[in-house]
Amino acid sequence: METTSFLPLLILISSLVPGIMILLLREEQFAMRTFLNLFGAVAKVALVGWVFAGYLSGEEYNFIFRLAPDLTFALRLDALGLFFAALSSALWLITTLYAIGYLEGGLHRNRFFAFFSLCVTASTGIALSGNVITFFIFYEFLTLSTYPLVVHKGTDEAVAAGRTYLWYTIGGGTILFLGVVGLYAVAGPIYFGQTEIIASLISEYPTQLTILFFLVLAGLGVKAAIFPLHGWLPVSMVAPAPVSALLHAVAVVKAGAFGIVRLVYDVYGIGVAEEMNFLSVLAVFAAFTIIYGSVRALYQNDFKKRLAYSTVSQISYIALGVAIPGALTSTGAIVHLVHQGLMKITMFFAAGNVAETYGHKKISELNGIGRRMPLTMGAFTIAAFGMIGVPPVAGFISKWYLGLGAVEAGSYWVVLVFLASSALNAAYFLPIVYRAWFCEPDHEVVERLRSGRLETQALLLIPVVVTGILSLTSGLFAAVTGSPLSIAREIIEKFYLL
Amino acid sequence: METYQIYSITSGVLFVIGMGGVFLSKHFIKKIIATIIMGSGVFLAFVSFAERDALSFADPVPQALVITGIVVAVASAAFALALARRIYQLTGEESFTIEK
Amino acid sequence: MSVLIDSLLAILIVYLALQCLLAPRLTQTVFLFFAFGLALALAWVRLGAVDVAITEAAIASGFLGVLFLDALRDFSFITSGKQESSDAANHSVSKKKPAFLSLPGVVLVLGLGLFLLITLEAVWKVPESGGLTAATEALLPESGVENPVTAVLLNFRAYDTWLEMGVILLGLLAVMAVGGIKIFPVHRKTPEDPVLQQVILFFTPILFLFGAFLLYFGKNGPGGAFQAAVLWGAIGILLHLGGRPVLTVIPRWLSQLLLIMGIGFFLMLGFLLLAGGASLFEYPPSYAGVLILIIETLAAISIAVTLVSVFVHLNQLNKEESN
Amino acid sequence: MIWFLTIVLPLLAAFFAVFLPAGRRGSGFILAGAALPALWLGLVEVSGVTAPWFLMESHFSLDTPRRIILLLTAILWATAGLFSGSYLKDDARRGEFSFYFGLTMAGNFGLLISADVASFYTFFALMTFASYGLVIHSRTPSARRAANIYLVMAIIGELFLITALYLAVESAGSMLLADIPPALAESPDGPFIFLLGLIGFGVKVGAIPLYFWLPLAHPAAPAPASAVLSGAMIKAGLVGWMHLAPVGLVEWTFLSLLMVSLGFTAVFGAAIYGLTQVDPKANLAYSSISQMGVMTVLLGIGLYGDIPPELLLPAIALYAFNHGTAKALLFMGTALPAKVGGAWRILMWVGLGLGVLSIAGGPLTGGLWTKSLVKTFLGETSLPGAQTFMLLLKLSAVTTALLLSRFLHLLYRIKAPSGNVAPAFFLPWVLLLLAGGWWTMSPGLLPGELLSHISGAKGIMDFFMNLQKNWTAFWTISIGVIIMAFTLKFTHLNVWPTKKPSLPPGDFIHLILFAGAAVAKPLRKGISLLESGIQSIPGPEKIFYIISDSKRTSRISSAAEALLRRWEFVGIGFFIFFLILFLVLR
Amino acid sequence: MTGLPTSPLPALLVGFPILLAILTLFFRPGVKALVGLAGCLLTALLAFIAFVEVTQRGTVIHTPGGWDPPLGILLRMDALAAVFIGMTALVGGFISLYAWRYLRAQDPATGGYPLFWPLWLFLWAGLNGLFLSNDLFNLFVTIEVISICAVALAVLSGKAGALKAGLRYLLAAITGSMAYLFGVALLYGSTGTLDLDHLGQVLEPGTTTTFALLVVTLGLLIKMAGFPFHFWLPPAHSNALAPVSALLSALVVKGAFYILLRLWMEVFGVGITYAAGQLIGLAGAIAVIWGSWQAFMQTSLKLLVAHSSVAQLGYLLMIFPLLILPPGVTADSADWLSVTWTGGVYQVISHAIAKASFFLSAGIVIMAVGHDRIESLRDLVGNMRITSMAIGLAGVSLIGLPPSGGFVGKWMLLKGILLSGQWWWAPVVVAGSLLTAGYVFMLLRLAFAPAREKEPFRPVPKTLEVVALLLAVSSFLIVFPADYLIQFLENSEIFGSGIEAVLKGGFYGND
Repeated sequence: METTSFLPLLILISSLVPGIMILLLREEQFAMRTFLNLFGAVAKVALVGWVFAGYLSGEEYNFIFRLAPDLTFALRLDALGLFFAALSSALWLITTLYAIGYLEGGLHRNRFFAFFSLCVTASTGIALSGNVITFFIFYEFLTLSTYPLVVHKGTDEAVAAGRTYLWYTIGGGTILFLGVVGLYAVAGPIYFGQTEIIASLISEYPTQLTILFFLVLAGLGVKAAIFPLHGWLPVSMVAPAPVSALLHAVAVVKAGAFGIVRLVYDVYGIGVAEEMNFLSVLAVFAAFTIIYGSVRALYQNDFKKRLAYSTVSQISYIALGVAIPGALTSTGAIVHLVHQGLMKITMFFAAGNVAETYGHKKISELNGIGRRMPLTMGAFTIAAFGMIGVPPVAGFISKWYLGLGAVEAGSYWVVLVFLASSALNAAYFLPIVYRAWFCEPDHEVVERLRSGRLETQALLLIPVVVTGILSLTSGLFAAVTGSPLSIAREIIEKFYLL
Repeated sequence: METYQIYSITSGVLFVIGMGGVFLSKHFIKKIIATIIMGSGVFLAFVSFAERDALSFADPVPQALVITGIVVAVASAAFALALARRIYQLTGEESFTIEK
Repeated sequence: MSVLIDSLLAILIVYLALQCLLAPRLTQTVFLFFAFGLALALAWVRLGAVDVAITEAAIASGFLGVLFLDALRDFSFITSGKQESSDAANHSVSKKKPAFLSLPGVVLVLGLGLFLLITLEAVWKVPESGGLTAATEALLPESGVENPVTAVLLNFRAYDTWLEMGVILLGLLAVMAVGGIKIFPVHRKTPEDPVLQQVILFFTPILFLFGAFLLYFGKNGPGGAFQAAVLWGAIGILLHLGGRPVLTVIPRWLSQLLLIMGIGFFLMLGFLLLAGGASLFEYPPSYAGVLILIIETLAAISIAVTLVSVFVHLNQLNKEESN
Repeated sequence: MIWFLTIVLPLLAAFFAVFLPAGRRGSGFILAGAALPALWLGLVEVSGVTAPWFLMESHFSLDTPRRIILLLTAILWATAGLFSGSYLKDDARRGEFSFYFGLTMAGNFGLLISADVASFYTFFALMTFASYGLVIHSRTPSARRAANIYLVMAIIGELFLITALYLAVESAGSMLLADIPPALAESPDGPFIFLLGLIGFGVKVGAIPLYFWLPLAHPAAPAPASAVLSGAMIKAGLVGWMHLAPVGLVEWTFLSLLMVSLGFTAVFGAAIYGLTQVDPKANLAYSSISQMGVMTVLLGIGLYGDIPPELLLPAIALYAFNHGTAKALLFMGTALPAKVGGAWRILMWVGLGLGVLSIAGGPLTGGLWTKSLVKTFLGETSLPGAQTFMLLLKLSAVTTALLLSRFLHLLYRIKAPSGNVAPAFFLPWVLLLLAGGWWTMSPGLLPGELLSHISGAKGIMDFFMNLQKNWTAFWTISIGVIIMAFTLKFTHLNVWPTKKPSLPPGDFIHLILFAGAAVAKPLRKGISLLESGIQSIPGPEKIFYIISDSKRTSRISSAAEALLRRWEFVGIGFFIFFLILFLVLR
Repeated sequence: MTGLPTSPLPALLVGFPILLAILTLFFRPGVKALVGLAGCLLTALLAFIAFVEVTQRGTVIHTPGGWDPPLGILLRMDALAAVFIGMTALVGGFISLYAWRYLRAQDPATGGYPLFWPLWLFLWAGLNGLFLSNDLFNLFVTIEVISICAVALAVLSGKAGALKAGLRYLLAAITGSMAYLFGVALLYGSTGTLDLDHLGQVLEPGTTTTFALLVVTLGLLIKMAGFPFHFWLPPAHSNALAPVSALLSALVVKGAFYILLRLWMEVFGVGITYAAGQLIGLAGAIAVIWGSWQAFMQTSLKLLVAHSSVAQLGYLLMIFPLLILPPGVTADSADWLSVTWTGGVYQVISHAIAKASFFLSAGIVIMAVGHDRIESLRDLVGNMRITSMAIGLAGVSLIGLPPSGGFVGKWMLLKGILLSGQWWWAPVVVAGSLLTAGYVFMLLRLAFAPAREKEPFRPVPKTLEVVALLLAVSSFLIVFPADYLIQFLENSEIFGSGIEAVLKGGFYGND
């Protein structure tokens, strides 16, 4: 806590400032906007990389600013936060590229990219927050910065979706606010990792701390889309594809999931949470959400909506992983943060590509699309298999750890949940794959794919291919040092159990 | 009963009458007059307390306060009257109607 | 005996106040208001507050009464058919069904009753002594005047008084804000009324002299700037009504200067004192008497002009309407 | 390096083949070439490697039984690859076929050389899902249906499998496959875990009662694909079983008896049902089920504890080898009669006959040798009812012969082309014929202990040339063949369908599907009703919208506000407020 | 109070704006605006100088006339007063800038409501006087100055609606003042003093004191539009000109709150009980819910903002129950007191800034589209980027989302609530926040929605937009000095005699 470093702040600024600057640009300043965007994105990745390297070699980066008595703005880097920051910044870079391609010629691009940058600022802010209050600040900031993105299209549908989105997130934020203030009232300022504070107070204030846990959990559960707080997620898929990708893969839902991880591991501590049976409640909700989301996904014909319900289901894996005590499940949960992000972003990119290139938004329209967009759908297929948990895609690794951990913890019912979910995942993803590759197109479509031409714009294609490959390789080479899994394992070993 | 008490009691009554008038009267002018009656009650209270332990003269502070107060009240009342007249002039209304 | 007189006076005051509010006609209300003011002035005298009595009679009852009277020309004297038709009996001055007979009215009256009881208890329990008489008496010699009320007004609590002069000016500004944005309305000729002319001729010097008397002797006995100002203001009003709108014939800057003279001088004096290292309005003891007299004089003029202006503006509202 | 090449080459071949322009030859060579490292590994013993960077740290190594199966697999993939090169030369989707072919190959090789759970499961899954592309290749409705049924069954299998693996790894505390059988033997949950695995892999093996997909899927694929499906991939399940089974360590009577009896049920049931088929490939598919039944029996014996794994497992592998090569030969052979004419037909019929004999355990074939392995172990086991089983085994030769002679008959009915023609894919077929089941007796494959255990000091040739054994084999097979010939000859006894199978392939699946359809319709309706119900249940936000957006609400609240704005009510508020506060403060 | 350093600044803070107000009367309308604006900026400058003075020297006093209390009047500029004066200067400065441009654009014929400037300067002087005053009667005079100025400003547009609202406002204000003055009369009658410090020391419990306390409190509640006395506020604030609405909502109502806070904390120790605090809190809670709900149901922009003020004032009332100790609790163990009251003050500031920005933005929108139906916000984002940003930021601050000033205020309030164990206020805060979010985002939703019929947005002076945005941004920037401000308040000797005495629990025996 002694040393102050502006590096964490710089990481935030690297997207905050471009965001604000873009807001002030004129719409037609394409080059400047693109430059700012990419500059920010690249700078952020570089900074996160730099800090990560520094962290690994034992450096500490703290930035602390007092806003009010015991309302301290603190940025502090630990492995878990860096992990999430790395995910956010890397995927942001990719998504920025994608968005530039996706929105070419669209309206209000300044606004879009500005809030896009702000959104990722919030997301990295969440990752780097050193205490509960800072987390909360960025958590709410995230809500605000994503709202303009959700309603970006400005259609009535988008605006209505934005309304629902806000009701949920602001509601959740308010509940979280109450919980956070309560925590501060009971336990004073809590920095992440200071689990001893709660541990020492739990016998004195069991009721209060229980209520507060669930308040905070409910607040986080909204963004993590845990049933019954998931209502916003399927609705908000009306947003443009890069936004959905960001929302579902990196920013919003992950913020919730990440928050749950922090809450259990870094605030209450796994010991207290287990002892007080908080975790079993969380586990039940998460498990139900997993099944519920999958079942709902089965019945969606809208491509993105199916993906959205899939997210509802997938994010709860993280929660469930957290809720089952044990090193393996924890590892699985944390690594799923990244894996799910990679896979889901691939899927949304793919859906966006299809919609953007051929205008297909319904699953029933996807017959034979694989022939026309092999790379896009190839990436999608990889991601879909990953979601089902088929090796060697990333999703398998997470599910493996989660399932094995559940067995280890003796929670056999959880294994059943995972199995049922896998089956359901297969039931709703494989038909898409089947249609794409094995069905003939219903009607003659103008063949856009000519020799020497890409299946769609390069800026749309490259990101999906990259994320597709990443989701494959992060599973395939999971044991390599520096892979998400290895980092997750290190986090778990270093900070929670050893 | 001391003199001042008679008047301080009166002051209370006036205050309450004025307040009732503000709430119950309809016409603007009556409401304005009601505030003045209310004010008179207040001023009477001040002055009655001033009188109670007069030495060579009654307590001058409340008197001074009351003079100030009266002027302030009159300024307000004049303003209110101007408003009332202007409203009547513009709309023909002379009491508060329930707004939509 | 005195208790009896005081009690009767008190009952009269209460009766007048009630009647004033309950009277079915506005005219009655306004005249009862005059009466109420006079009765109250008597009560001030009974309480030994002659300054207050003069102020009450002059401003609260006199000046305000005139304003109300003037206003009556706007509003229908009695409840006319016009209002009843336009707005149902609910919110007009209705003879048949007073407001307090409605359900909320009844509840309100009950509440008022309880409130009255508590108020009376509170007032009754005020201790029998207290106040700042002694403190004032002790410091009176330092104030530069002999009338303790004037001392309090213009020395001990000069700050209040200064602000209060601001309030009067504000009153004018506010009235102007209502009427529109014209600083001084354009004068319109009114038919000359010979009787009025005579009255004016007769009263102007008397009022002026009496005002000056009050002003000057306010230092030592009852009276002072406000009282004098009202009298002087009455001259202005009379002249105005008589078709001699003094304020519109003098140059604009002059009238403005007259308006702000009192508060302006007061303030400049205060600032000078501040600049000299003293507090605001901390007169040098030896000059206190003179300064207070100057302030009072200027204030009286300003207030008089202000009051006339207020009247003129209100009066003008009426004129505009008639067009 | 060779280990990685084994996997990587097929993958590369798969991707490369996609981009090969249509109509070009060479994809066959590419695919066959991709199998060469595997062939090498099968033939030459190479010490295992560890790949710490792969998955969750992978290990690759081979033990004897798996090496035997790898060899079989490599041979089959190589020949099938070559075969497909010319067989599908003019197929519009040849590129796709090669792609899935290569992927499946990689999976198949990979799972065999994997020594740890994660990579095993990975390649198993790769093979499972990639072979979907082979099954659906023709895109006919029946192929689609077969493929989809296959996929559903495969996924069900995978679910059981992953559960079994979770539990097994947890009880073993290690990701190494080799650690699992001992751990299962120790663990009280061992039988349960094994049962899960039995079901999981059983789908692939085509064990009763999980075989429905097999008679649909194997015939649906093009001939070379059917060959590898039935010859090689089906053995992957068997390998899975072998990885889990604590052979020689436990005495699980129930599981042992279960496996043996299920095995024999398959042996006879499948053989008999197969007789009703008119598609030679369906016929063969049932034969595969039947033969896998024998291997199930063998493994089942192993769970009773008195046979050491070093003997039993290679024996199973050898049986698999023989069956695999022969079955692949026959499957690919189904493509021949319509294309091979003239003198080449003689070679064809000889080859087919040899294949049939080999499967049935005919004299002088590898089948004779491998079947006697089964007999030996059945004779040695103390499993209750072993004698009956021995009898049944002998009887099975009859049914097998019956079934396969029916197969030959079906082929015989195919009209031959005129002239002395042989297609280009005849050559790989002949190669496969040469690489047939005899190899099961080669010292290169046979582990020494097994050899000495069975044939004692006399050696393999002595055993192989044993007249009595050959005779026994001969007459049992003859019974089957004679029955077939007899019934064919006499018209009024000939009940063999030729146009339409008297019972559909896939047998019970139709009942299941029928029942499923009956159940599914209301179920689906119910679920979609539920779904629409869920959809119509307003979320909390919707309820709020209903309230906040309604005209009535705004009317009420503006009326209430208007009331509060009335002076009377302000007054009442004042006095209420005052009185309560006053009472409180008194 | 002796021993504290004296300074001419308090006197200047009141005198200077009045001097300028008088001066402006002499100029032609156009010049008047310029002089007025200059005067406002100078006044703001003066206020900042004074603020700095207090941070340097601590509490400073001034005794006009050189007479000590109780006979004389004491002007005391402590940290609390300094903060309020600073807030007035900040918000007032911005609003002045805005008004200068806005009034000219609204009414070019007469040079833009020339009376605005003297009235506003008088109002400013009144506010400064109120914050500085330490004398019950002087407080009365200042609130009268404020009331008359406020109403006069509110009716400046001269429209019938504004006039009616103004009269309602004025009558309510007079009633409130008179109730207050009656209480003052009784207090003077009981104690013979008007000085707050002195009064706090000599006041004794009894019916008279209780009654005086009650009428004073209720009178001030009427003036600050606490529930159920908010009846005058929405019409008055919504009908006024935009800069005036901003002034009224941001500053004027805070005056009454300031007195209430001072009186309850410094003077009324003997009279109040825990239960009474709860009642005040209840009124605040109802105001929060009711005001927010009403705002949510409005279809006209300015009415919405005005109702939002009702709710926000409710939050301020909710600190009262927390500041009164339950029986048996001593001030030493009550660790929530300072967080609560400083949080309340901070909430005042952040609300002032945010609400001012909100009203100013609303004025811009209305100027651009010509009416104030909420529908007019459709496609605002497309047409007026800056203003929509201003509305968004100000709204966010009102909701209390981080990292706005409103967030810090709400944080401290909620923390006080939870620390004190009076958790039942927490749901109110939550519900209020949600409803606030409801109406703020209802606006933003429309701002993002596509335009229905093509109603052209008229061009609006950029200055206006920028000022509104600057204020909105300020409502976020004040987070940075928050810690400093709160420490400044906490460490100062505010509520010198009063809160010490009150908080030591000495006067709480009677409950």
